Amino acid sequence: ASAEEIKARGYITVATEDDYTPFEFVADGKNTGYDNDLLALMRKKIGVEVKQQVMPWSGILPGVTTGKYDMALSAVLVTDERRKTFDFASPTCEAITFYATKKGSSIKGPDDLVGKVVGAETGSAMLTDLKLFNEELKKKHGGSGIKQIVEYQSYPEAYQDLALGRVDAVANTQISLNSLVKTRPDTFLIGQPIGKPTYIAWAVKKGNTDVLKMVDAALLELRKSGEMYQLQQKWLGASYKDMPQSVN
Amino acid sequence: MNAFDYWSIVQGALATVVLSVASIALGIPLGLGLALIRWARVPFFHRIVVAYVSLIRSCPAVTLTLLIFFALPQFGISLDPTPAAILALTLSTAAFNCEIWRAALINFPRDQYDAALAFAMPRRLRFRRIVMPQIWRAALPGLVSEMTLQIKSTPAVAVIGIVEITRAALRVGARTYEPLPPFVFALVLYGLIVFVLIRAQRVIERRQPVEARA
Amino acid sequence: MNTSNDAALTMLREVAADGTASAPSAAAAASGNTARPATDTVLHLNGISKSFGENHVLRDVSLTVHKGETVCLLGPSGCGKSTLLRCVNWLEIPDAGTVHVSNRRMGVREGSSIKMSDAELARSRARIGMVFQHFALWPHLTVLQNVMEAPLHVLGRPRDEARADAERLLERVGLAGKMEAFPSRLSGGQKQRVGIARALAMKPDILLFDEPTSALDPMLVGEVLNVMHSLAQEGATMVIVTHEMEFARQVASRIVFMDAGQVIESAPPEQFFGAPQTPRARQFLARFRSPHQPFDDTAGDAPKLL
Amino acid sequence: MNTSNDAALTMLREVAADGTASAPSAAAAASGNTARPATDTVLHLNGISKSFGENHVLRDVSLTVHKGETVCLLGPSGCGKSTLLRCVNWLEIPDAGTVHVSNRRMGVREGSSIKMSDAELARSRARIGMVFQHFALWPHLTVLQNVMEAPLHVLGRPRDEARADAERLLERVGLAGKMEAFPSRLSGGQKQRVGIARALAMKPDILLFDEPTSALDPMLVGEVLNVMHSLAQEGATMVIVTHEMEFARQVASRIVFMDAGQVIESAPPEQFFGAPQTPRARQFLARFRSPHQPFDDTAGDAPKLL
Amino acid sequence: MMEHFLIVWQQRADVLSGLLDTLGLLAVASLASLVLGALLTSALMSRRAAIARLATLYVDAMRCAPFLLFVYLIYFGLPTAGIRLSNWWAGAIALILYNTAYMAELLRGAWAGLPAPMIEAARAYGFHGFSLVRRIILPQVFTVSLPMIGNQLVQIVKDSAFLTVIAVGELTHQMNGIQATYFIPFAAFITAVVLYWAICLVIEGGSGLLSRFAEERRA
Ligand SMILES: Nc1ncnc2c1ncn2[C@@H]1O[C@H](COP(=O)(O)OP(=O)(O)OP(=O)(O)O)[C@@H](O)[C@H]1O
Ligand SMILES: Nc1ncnc2c1ncn2[C@@H]1O[C@H](COP(=O)(O)OP(=O)(O)OP(=O)(O)O)[C@@H](O)[C@H]1O
Ligand SMILES: [Mg+2]
Ligand SMILES: [Mg+2]
Repeated sequence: ASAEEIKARGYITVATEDDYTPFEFVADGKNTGYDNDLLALMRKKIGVEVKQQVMPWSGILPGVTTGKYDMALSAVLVTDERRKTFDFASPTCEAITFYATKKGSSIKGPDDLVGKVVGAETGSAMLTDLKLFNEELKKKHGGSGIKQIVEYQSYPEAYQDLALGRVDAVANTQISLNSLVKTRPDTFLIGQPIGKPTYIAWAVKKGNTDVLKMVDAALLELRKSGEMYQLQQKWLGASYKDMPQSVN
Repeated sequence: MNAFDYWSIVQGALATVVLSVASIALGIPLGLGLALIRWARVPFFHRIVVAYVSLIRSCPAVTLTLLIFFALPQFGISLDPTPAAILALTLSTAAFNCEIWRAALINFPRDQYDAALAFAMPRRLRFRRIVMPQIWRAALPGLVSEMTLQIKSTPAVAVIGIVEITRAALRVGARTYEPLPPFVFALVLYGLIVFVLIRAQRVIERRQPVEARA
Repeated sequence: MNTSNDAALTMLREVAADGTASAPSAAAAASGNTARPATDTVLHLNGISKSFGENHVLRDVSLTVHKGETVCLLGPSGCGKSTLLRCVNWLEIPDAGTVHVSNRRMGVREGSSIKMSDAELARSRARIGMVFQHFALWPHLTVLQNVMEAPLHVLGRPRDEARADAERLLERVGLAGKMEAFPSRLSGGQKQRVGIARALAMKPDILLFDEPTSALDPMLVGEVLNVMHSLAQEGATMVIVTHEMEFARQVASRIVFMDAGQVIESAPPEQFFGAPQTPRARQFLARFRSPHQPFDDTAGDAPKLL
Repeated sequence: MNTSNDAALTMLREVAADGTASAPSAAAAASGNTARPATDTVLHLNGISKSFGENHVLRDVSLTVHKGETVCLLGPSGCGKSTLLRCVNWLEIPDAGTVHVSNRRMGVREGSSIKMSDAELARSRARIGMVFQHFALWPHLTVLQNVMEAPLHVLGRPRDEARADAERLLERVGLAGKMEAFPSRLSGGQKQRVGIARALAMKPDILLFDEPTSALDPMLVGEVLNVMHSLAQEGATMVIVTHEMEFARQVASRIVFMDAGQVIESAPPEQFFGAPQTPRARQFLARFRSPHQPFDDTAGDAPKLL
Repeated sequence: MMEHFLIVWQQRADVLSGLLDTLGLLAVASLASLVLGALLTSALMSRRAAIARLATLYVDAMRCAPFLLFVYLIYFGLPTAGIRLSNWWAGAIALILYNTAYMAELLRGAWAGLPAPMIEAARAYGFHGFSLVRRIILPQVFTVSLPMIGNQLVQIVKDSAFLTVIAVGELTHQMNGIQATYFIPFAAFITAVVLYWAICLVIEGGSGLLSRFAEERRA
């Protein structure tokens, strides 16, 4: 929506996930997590009302591309493929794709993934990273790489399969995996990075610059005041102070 | 799983029931209307109904929901998740109900209908006094089993942000990383709802005097 | 709804008055239709033809039934008897020909060629009572409700009047004890007697019976034929399709014999059974007299069954 | 499967041999059962009783049928005729009494009181041919397959033999042209003739007919009765439940009249039809002679139907 | 919009593999559930009360459980019980077990509706036990229930779409992958709908043809 439209109706609509700890999830019936806390702070700065719709990941990006929502207020990894369709707000954190294993696994380093079964989410940036990493592995090990990449609709099933031994490792961002290991330290173990550092940011439909401007202004203010870094510390266990202002 | 998790799944069950009841209440008469259009071979419209039923029958509910939620705005109709979900569920159940009603209409004994004609009943009266009281009884088992299927297909509307039983259970699993317990609890709730429905059908059938059946 | 029902009722009474007065009614006089039959004619079929696809089921059938006549329609299976009856009340629409019931044109608006609407057809049909081979009672209604249904909702008669009438009729056909029973609890003979009471409750000008006893156990045929016999004696106008030769001989005022979609003979029963005029009628009657000659062997040395 | 079929077949042949030899068979001699009937007895019922709940349908019925006899079982509707036939081949299990078919006890193991297993029962039933009121053909099989089915899969006869037999029988009942047709394509009379051929194909010791013509159009009754007439002339042993009095008079070697679950009279047809001994038989026959006396009014001033 | 469908076309290898997977699941699940359903129906109709009750319990349990949750239960629950299956087979087995109950229920309806005299005739001619069921009852049950079996096959196709949650690479899974990678929800889902429709039209056509064949074999 353009600036005038937003003025006229007095609100923007955003879509948020409900099962992506620690960014956004539901606890005791309330939407909580890093992104939800950020939203609470942003509401004070942005000057228009923000209407939030909570839904599964599979509905989020289609909702933005079709114009149902102004922005995906969700942990969207910034990739080249996505830049073709979306514009991103100022990033909210940094991410690197890691793998995690079951405790006691024989996988001690990235090279041990050769001949193993690894899971990741369909259409995710982590899957893209995993596929690139697999190419490298193949080069390095004379054609032999990961035995099979299993694509999941969402991560809880992948973690469950890891626990049951159907997959040997799961690829996800270090932030998500840290949260996993913190909750079930007796079952899971975080491994090492298999991708390049990238950013996580909120996404709008390509060309929707008016919304982007409003949101960016608020986000940069939160950075300046340090409130964003406090929230990162609280939810993600680290603060990322060297992020660029724009990742588009 | 803590007490609140159980409670949240129960709330999901409430949403499931509300959505199902709404779509069933709309879908049964709508299905009857569609069936009558086909039965009476209303020109042009009966072809549309045939295509509609065939398409909906083969379209997975998730896909239908996504299309309604995300495609309609392009034609200027933007629906909130709840009405969109009810619309999707109604469209789908109406197609199935149409087939059930139609089967009941087709199997309606020809000579009873002839008797209604011979006894000078005009169309509305024929339908209201002779056909309807019998076909609804013939259709009831089919309608109820479609209702159970309908209730079981409500998880499809979770994709547009409706939190029904299955979604509520998934949320719990996503937080605790232990999906099995909430699923089992969800199964129990579904079982209860469907069981109540099946019992209701039995009660309704039993209240019909047996001898009143053809 | 109510107004049209009242109209139908009024019409019905007018017609009834017509019949007894036996003078041309105002309505009949007002119409310029020259093919109009005489006034004591209850049913007049003229040149009825009907095909189902390639199958010419009725070929130019004409038939007149006068007030108080009992016409028995005989003929081999498939010759078109049922179809003819169904053409009378437009359950089957003839391809050609006209039907008049109590001097009113059936199916087509008087003095025009416009088809009747559903409501007009219903009003015309109210003057014709029909009894079906397989009873066609409505299973969701009790016996009493079956009989009251059409008088109440089609003719719009007051409930207590319709009820009193239905009870009287059911008593008369020997079913006083079964009024609250559902049809599924009745024997075939009882069902068919309900079917007759149901037809009578409409006070029709003419009664049509399509093989009313052929779905019945032989032991139960008598009870239905008895009721029909009474009706004939009381002067009801009836057209009866039947295979009960003995009954037809006793009760009919006229036998109409059909074959291959045509009326072949029409004669008083004594004449028809005593001296049938056509070879086809003779052949038909012969089969009924002795249905089981020894099995017709083509050769003496035919293989044995055992 | 095969071995038990072979056993059944062997048994069948033995029995057939028994019958023709008309001397006490080894099996019969070996058994010490004193109630054992004479050797030309094909069916022997002794003291059969059967109730459905409170309804005593059969009360101590005994009946003996000798080889070559045609017994017609008459009686009013509901008197238990069908139930009696069904007791013969244990489709209904009698509460008391014994059934012997070709000198073998039905339903209970010889010389003991142990119930037969399903397989033993099946073997016993294979010796009894049954023809049903509503034909009960198997709709998924062609006419030829219907006739071959049981000989092939129950008796385990070789296919070409069974086929030749079936073709011969179908030809004999006048259905040579319909062998590949499905039952749904046949008229009622044709269906029942297939039913008879199917029963004959088992080469049974006795044939049971339960109202074989009462579901037929009157015009088609003759063709079925003709076949049965031929069978009687060829010396088949048959028990026929029927309402066709004329047929019974011509064909029966004995009439058995039942009422209220009991055998009331058993006599040659001339005697039964000419001079029935019991009032109930007289009453029964009277209803058939003139089934439609005028409706039996209780009072002269009974309300009119019209 | 056109370019979106072009993207789908470029991914046709994935679409085809999804389609084949769905067809494979359909073939396995329909054959197995028909055979098992026929057996279960015999149990439902058994004269031994204990067997009939047990079979009824199974059918009712399946009727009460939503397929999605049942899939999760099979997929995550069986390993807990020491049974480990690949995703595809776990999905196929869930489809089979679930639809067996529905097949059995619809066959039971047809069986119960068979005219009793036809079965009695078979008993009277010496059929019993398994040969009675196989030669006389089941052929009639199948001819009568053909259209309903067709409906159930359509249901299997739709159920198979749920298997995406346990990472079975069937049609919905592939289309969802394409959708999420290239952000073309419409083109992807419309393609899916059209393909599903095509499968179902083939099923309907087939069952229509068979019905015509069965027509004269019905009572
Ligand atoms: N609705 C219909 N569609 C096609 N053909 C029909 C229809 N109704 C009747 N027929 C055909 O018309 C012919 C005459 O049928 P009709 O029922 O009038 O005969 P019928 O004289 O009453 O015979 P029956 O004594 O067996 O009742 C038959 O060949 C029948 O197959
Ligand atoms: N399976 C059953 N359960 C309960 N009652 C039955 C059953 N079969 C028959 N009866 C009852 O047993 C009685 C005798 O029935 P049956 O069929 O033997 O009479 P029928 O002499 O053959 O009569 P019809 O001439 O009408 O065929 C009837 O009262 C009937 O209602
Ligand atoms: Mg007829
Ligand atoms: Mg009987």
